[in-house]
Amino acid sequence: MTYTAGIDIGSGAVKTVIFRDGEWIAKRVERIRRRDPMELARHSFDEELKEKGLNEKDIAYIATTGEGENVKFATGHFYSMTTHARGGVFLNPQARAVVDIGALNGRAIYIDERGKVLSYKMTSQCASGSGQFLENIARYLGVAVEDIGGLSRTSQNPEKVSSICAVLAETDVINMVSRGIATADILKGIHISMASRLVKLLKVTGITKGTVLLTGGLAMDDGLLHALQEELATEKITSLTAVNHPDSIYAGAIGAALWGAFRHERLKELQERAAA
Amino acid sequence: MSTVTPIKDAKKKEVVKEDAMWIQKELINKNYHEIATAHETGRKVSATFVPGNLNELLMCFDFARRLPETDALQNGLRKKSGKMIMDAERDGHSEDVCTYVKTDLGMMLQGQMGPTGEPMPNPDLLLLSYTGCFTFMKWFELVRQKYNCETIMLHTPYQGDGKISPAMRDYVVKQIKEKVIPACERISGKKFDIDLLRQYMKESVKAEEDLVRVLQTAKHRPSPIDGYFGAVYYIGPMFTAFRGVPEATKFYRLLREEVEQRMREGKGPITPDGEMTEENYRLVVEGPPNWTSFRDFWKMFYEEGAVVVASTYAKVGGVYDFGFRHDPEHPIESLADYCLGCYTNLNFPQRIDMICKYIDEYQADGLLINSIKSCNSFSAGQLLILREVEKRTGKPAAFIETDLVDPRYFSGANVKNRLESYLQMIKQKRTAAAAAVA
Amino acid sequence: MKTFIGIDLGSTTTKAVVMDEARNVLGRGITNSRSNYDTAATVAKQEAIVAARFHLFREALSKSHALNGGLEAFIGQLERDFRLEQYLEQLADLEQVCENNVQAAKFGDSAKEVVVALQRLFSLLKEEAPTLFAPGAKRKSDFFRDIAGAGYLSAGERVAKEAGVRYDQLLNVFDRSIIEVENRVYSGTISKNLLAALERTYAAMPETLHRKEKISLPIQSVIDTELEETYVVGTGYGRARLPFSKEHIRSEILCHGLGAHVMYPHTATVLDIGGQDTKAIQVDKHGIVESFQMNDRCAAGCGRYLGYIADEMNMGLHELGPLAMKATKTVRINSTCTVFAGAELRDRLALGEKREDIMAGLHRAIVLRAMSILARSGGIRNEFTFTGGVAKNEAAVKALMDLVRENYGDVTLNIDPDSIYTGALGAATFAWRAVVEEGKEAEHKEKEAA
Amino acid sequence: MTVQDIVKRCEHLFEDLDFNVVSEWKAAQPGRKAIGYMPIYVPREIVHAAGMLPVGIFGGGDQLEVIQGDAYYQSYICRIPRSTIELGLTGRLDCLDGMLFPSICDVIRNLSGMWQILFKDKYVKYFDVPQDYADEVGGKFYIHEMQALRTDLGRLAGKEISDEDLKKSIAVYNENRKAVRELYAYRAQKPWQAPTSEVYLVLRAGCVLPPEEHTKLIRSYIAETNSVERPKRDNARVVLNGSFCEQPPLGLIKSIEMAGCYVVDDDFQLCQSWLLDDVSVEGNPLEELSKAFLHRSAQTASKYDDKKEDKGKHLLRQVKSRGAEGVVFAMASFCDPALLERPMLQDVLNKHKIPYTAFKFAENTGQMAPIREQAGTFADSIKLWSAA
Ligand SMILES: Nc1ncnc2c1ncn2[C@@H]1O[C@H](COP(=O)(O)OP(=O)(O)O)[C@@H](O)[C@H]1O
Ligand SMILES: Nc1ncnc2c1ncn2[C@@H]1O[C@H](COP(=O)(O)OP(=O)(O)O)[C@@H](O)[C@H]1O
Ligand code: SF4
Ligand code: SF4
Ligand code: SF4
Repeated sequence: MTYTAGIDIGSGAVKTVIFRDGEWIAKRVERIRRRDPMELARHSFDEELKEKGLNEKDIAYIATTGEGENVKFATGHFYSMTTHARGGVFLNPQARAVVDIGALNGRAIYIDERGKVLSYKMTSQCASGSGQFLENIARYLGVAVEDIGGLSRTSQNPEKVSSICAVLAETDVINMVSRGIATADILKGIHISMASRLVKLLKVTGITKGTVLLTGGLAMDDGLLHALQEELATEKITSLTAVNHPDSIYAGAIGAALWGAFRHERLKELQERAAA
Repeated sequence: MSTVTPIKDAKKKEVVKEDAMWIQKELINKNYHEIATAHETGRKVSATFVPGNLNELLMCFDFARRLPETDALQNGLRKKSGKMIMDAERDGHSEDVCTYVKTDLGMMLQGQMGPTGEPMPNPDLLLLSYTGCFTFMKWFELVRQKYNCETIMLHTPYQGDGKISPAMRDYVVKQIKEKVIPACERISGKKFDIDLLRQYMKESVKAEEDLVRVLQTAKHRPSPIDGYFGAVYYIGPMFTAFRGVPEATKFYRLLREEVEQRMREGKGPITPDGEMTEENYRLVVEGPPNWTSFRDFWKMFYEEGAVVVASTYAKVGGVYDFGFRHDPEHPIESLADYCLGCYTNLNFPQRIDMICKYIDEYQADGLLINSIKSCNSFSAGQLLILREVEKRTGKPAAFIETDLVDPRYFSGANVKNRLESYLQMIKQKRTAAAAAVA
Repeated sequence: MKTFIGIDLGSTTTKAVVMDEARNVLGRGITNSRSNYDTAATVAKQEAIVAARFHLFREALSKSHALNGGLEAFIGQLERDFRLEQYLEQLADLEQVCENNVQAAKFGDSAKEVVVALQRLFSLLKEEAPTLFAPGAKRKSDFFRDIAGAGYLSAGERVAKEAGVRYDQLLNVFDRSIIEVENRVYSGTISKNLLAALERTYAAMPETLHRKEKISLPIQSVIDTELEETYVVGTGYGRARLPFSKEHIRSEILCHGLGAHVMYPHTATVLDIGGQDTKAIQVDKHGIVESFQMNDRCAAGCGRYLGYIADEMNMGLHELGPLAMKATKTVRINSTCTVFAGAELRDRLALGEKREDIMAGLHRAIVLRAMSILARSGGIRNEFTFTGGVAKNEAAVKALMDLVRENYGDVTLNIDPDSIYTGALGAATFAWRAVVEEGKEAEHKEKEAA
Repeated sequence: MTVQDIVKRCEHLFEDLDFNVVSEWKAAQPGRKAIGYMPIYVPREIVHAAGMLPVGIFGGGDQLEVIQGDAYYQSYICRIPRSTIELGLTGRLDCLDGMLFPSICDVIRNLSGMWQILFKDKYVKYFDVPQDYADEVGGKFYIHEMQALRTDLGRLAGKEISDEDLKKSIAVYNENRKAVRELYAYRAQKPWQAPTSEVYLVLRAGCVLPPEEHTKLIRSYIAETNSVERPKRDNARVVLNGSFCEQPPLGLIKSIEMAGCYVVDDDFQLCQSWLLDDVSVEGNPLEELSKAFLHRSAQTASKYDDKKEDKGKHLLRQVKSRGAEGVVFAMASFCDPALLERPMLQDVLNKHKIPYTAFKFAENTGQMAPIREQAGTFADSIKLWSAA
């Protein structure tokens, strides 16, 4: 039996998963919110091992991804787009693109059926469409993260956020509230501007048809999913279908664990060859 | 306190325009129609840029003349550019680069529907007359990459030392003679006739004379025109496909008469909301305007009684007020001089001199710089202009930032805040100066 | 009595200054700007008026010699007690709102436990409240949202565990409720709270009890004095939304210039670093603005940056400066993008840099941006006045002093502990001028007449 | 000197924002002069022939605190002009007797005028190059430009520059270009022996060293690094494109390598490899320089491509001849020429099925995580899947 683990340290949450011979046996997610992510990763992973009655020694390959390049107890590190791609096809074999919305950056990754990254596009620098921005605004508006999606979907007249800078966009939002714009409309407006950014990223990758799987923390925000679907419709891109998956948030960690298994086999081969 | 009173006999309810302006609008619409139907009528289509355009020369070959910058601007005014820019960005163009280019490419992606709603044919000739901006070069390379149009480069060297050397002129003349004209002949199938060129240029000169008169009426107090927001309408025909066209010459004559009449009557400029009746501030503006919120932008000025008496933008297609005229006697050479002398081909000391001169001659209260995110040609170094002008004229200067056609970069509140602060500052200083005298 | 009020509606905080006819500052008030500008302006004004009353108490009591040397201690205690009363009032309100919101949160079966946890949590908060306002106590912030929030979060984790509910659920309820409480104006209860505070103070300082009569009398008379809002001038980021007409509004540049001039008449250059803008202003010897520059459309390097950093570090804004002061070296930080501040910080921590050294670098980075804007406006001339919220931050001040010395040599640097009120002070001065120098009447009076 | 010593020395030269080595060179002999030039290309031969030291100015990098420079530039303009102004205003360029601003883009063009205003007592020239490649048209203009420079510098030196001087200098630079070509060839062959972070520094030393000395330095670097085996890693081979003007911080180059890429060709410091082969020392020197420029020089975004088919040829050649597996576009934020060029180059690469990735940087970029992530993913995808 071979166990591998994937640890995805994001800027919003730490995700850990354990696989046994390609089978997914454990998952855990912890929002960071003002805690040290490295300590949290250690703690969360320990808890998970305990739950499964495992020892760290039992894990053949501990793979990190995300901001986990410096995790001391890891066997190896994979870059997030590599892992999200792999995790994406694991969760949904139909997926031909993975859209990962992190706390700071968004990425659109165009993949083939084996999870090979064909091309990708990432947002850079200025980001009013980032997950963190949405979270900040939600907190400001007094909306719990879990409720954002539902509220957004009730919106009738979404109000768009125009500022490119997240800081100034915050002020935009304050102005909206003072103009009496409903919370739902503001949230939807943010969703729309995020969706339009994501569609832009998707287009730049060159994908033309297939399923687009949302991964990462905001994948569960069905308001965003909805906005993305709408945006695809208004852009008349009917050949792309946007979906999410209940376990979307684990995509990076899953990919890491799977790649870890792959590397583990490779390393074993190499060792055997060297010994022979 | 309102400084604007609506004009009774306005042709249209919501917008007020000078009479000549309606002619101008017709001209432009007609041109778009000509371009749209060029291929049906057996004409070839050229595309070229505003600064340093060889309009008279292109007329000699009967090209229907497209100016991609004007298309972008028109799309901006009609609030269509935002979507085009997004489309171009989705097609892989960077967020950082000139939005005129992206508007143009976005328009192509959307099926080449022109600003007036008529489809635009692909150009048969991209005349890359390259004056004062490197982006132009990339722009046509990009268009060529997509549409395979024939491209002719006319490289205009920069006035790095603040003067036009004979070598520079020779270089441009040679390119026109040996490259541009033969290519035009080949593409259009028409032989070049230098006398025709002379004849068009004679028209140009008349119109140029009148335009200069119009712009200079702003020296009068109160100024009968706005030398920035109003001027963009005045310069339209001259800087685009109409210089050398008799209708345009008529337009300028009419405009001049109208404006001079207003000056004699002591009237202020006409704004979209009517005539401005109180001139509180006289400003010189450097940098192109914003098109997507053109009206709102202008309104911030006239609501406060601020008139722009002179602007550098009104010189992008030729610095006529400092004496340059096309010369029918030496047509090719004067085309070369024209290319070499456009505002953005001037070096920094020249640009600063020009602004200082405007502040002085037009008795302005100060300089306002509208810095355009897109346009490095204008923007890079404007803060030095600001400082030098302040130092040399002793007049206050202010800085605002917008974009030409990218609505994401126009923040009304931000611009208003700065403009208001600036005008209040001028006022406060003036009161203090008056108090000191008293 | 006649008062002149200036309100500076900033992007982060709203400040008010109340001035009397002799141009003495009677009181200053501050609150965080929020979605409802009217509320923010009202609260700031109310706080300033409360402060004005304290000012008048002090004056009246010192005239009456009722406390003979014990005046400062007494007023200090009274002020803390008053804050405590206010805090308790808001806390009770928050508790109520939280409980109501549990219903809306759809917690299903666990709703009951959450309510129990909340009750436990709030009783803890109430218990610790007096220590927050004890003499010498350091608070993370002056704003209810921050103080209550910090307590809630820190006790919340423990309480959640004990009560067997998810920490997330408690967070959820807080996020839902705080905004409602924050947007409430408690105007009717000021006198009540004052009197209650007075009782607390007597209890805390029994030695004053025997003069209760002598002390209470002047206080009561101050409470009874009406503070007439003779003229109000608004300024600041949100001024366009202030409930005033154009006549009553001045650009923040003019107000900051004038405010700095009023505080330090020899001021030539003013730097103001606020929440999302940085202004460099040159004024002449009459306080008239000669030129100004602001940061461009990018909010990098403004005060909000420190806010993001504080969030990231789980610290209060007050604590950032002192931490940075412990640095032994300055880590070079190049990006001052506010949004990515947290990422930058994590990057550096991961590289093994020390927190305090990074903090020193972050402060220097902010000030570097400001130095550029100053350079744009024409440089630093003597005297140089630093205003705005960031002037409260000692590390920013230190970085500024270093950079000024490196680039401009010896320049007098003025920083007032109340520098955050500079814009409001300028506005109040404009209000005073409007009436006393220009003979204008208050707008609302005109309206009533009309 | 060991390879570490050589790299240390280059690093030292690179980090010396006060250009001490230039001052030292000038002090060694009275009357010596130094002329700065901005990126891409100027005919350094003319400066050298005047007995002067050509000094490449590539901005301030990530170690310079920019205060004054920011006062002159809006946030949406690239960094190199502001850090260059900062260098100038803080007196760090006082060792230069003049500055040449080649025709790169509007920003540098405008900077030339700003320099005239800010540094009134220095020689300043905007050095135009032709975008017309006919010998009789563009060539003639270009020779004029060079002649003007030659006259100016002759005047500055107090002695006319003879054809013989020029020919000697051409020979010196031919040798230098040859050494640079050797270095590139060596790196392409054994990228693990010559990491780009080192190659970059060795080349960068050529900005401040006399060409004769630089040529020696390059050759000794090749010899030394070849003598010590270094571990070979399983990295993807890439060509880096787009950093021809503003330079990425060294940390970024290292990050790309750390994330699994070997850079086997690039367009850093193009000036040194701009002319693709030797310039003839026979005939009229200016004419020869002109011919080399017009017909045998590298392509870059600042230069017009006469025909559509020409676009990307140079890049393709780099990829093919160096055996690269992909292209990394690393371009300065807000760099109009590079960013406008990129879609056209990508188009060409698509046609040839060459994978690429792209990101932007600033010379003072501090956050490497996104860079590593992108370069890493790119390398991962080449490595993990190249067999498949
Ligand atoms: N150093 C920087 N400072 C401010 N903004 C930046 C910087 N670098 C990049 N940006 C911004 O990042 C944004 C998104 O870029 P992105 O879409 O990822 O790249 P590209 O423009 O190459 O397609 C743009 O708005 C750009 O202006
Ligand atoms: N006590 C404090 N200690 C340190 N920094 C503070 C303090 N109070 C406010 N600040 C800083 O001041 C900023 C707000 O400044 P302020 O002048 O109120 O801005 P605005 O006028 O835009 O509302 C905050 O973002 C914060 O960084
Ligand atoms: S502060 Fe705002 S505008 Fe500036 S870099 Fe950051 S996100 Fe962009
Ligand atoms: S950069 Fe400026 S001059 Fe050049 S095309 Fe764009 S807007 Fe026109
Ligand atoms: S980096 Fe690009 S835009 Fe900036 S100066 Fe260089 S070529 Fe011009």
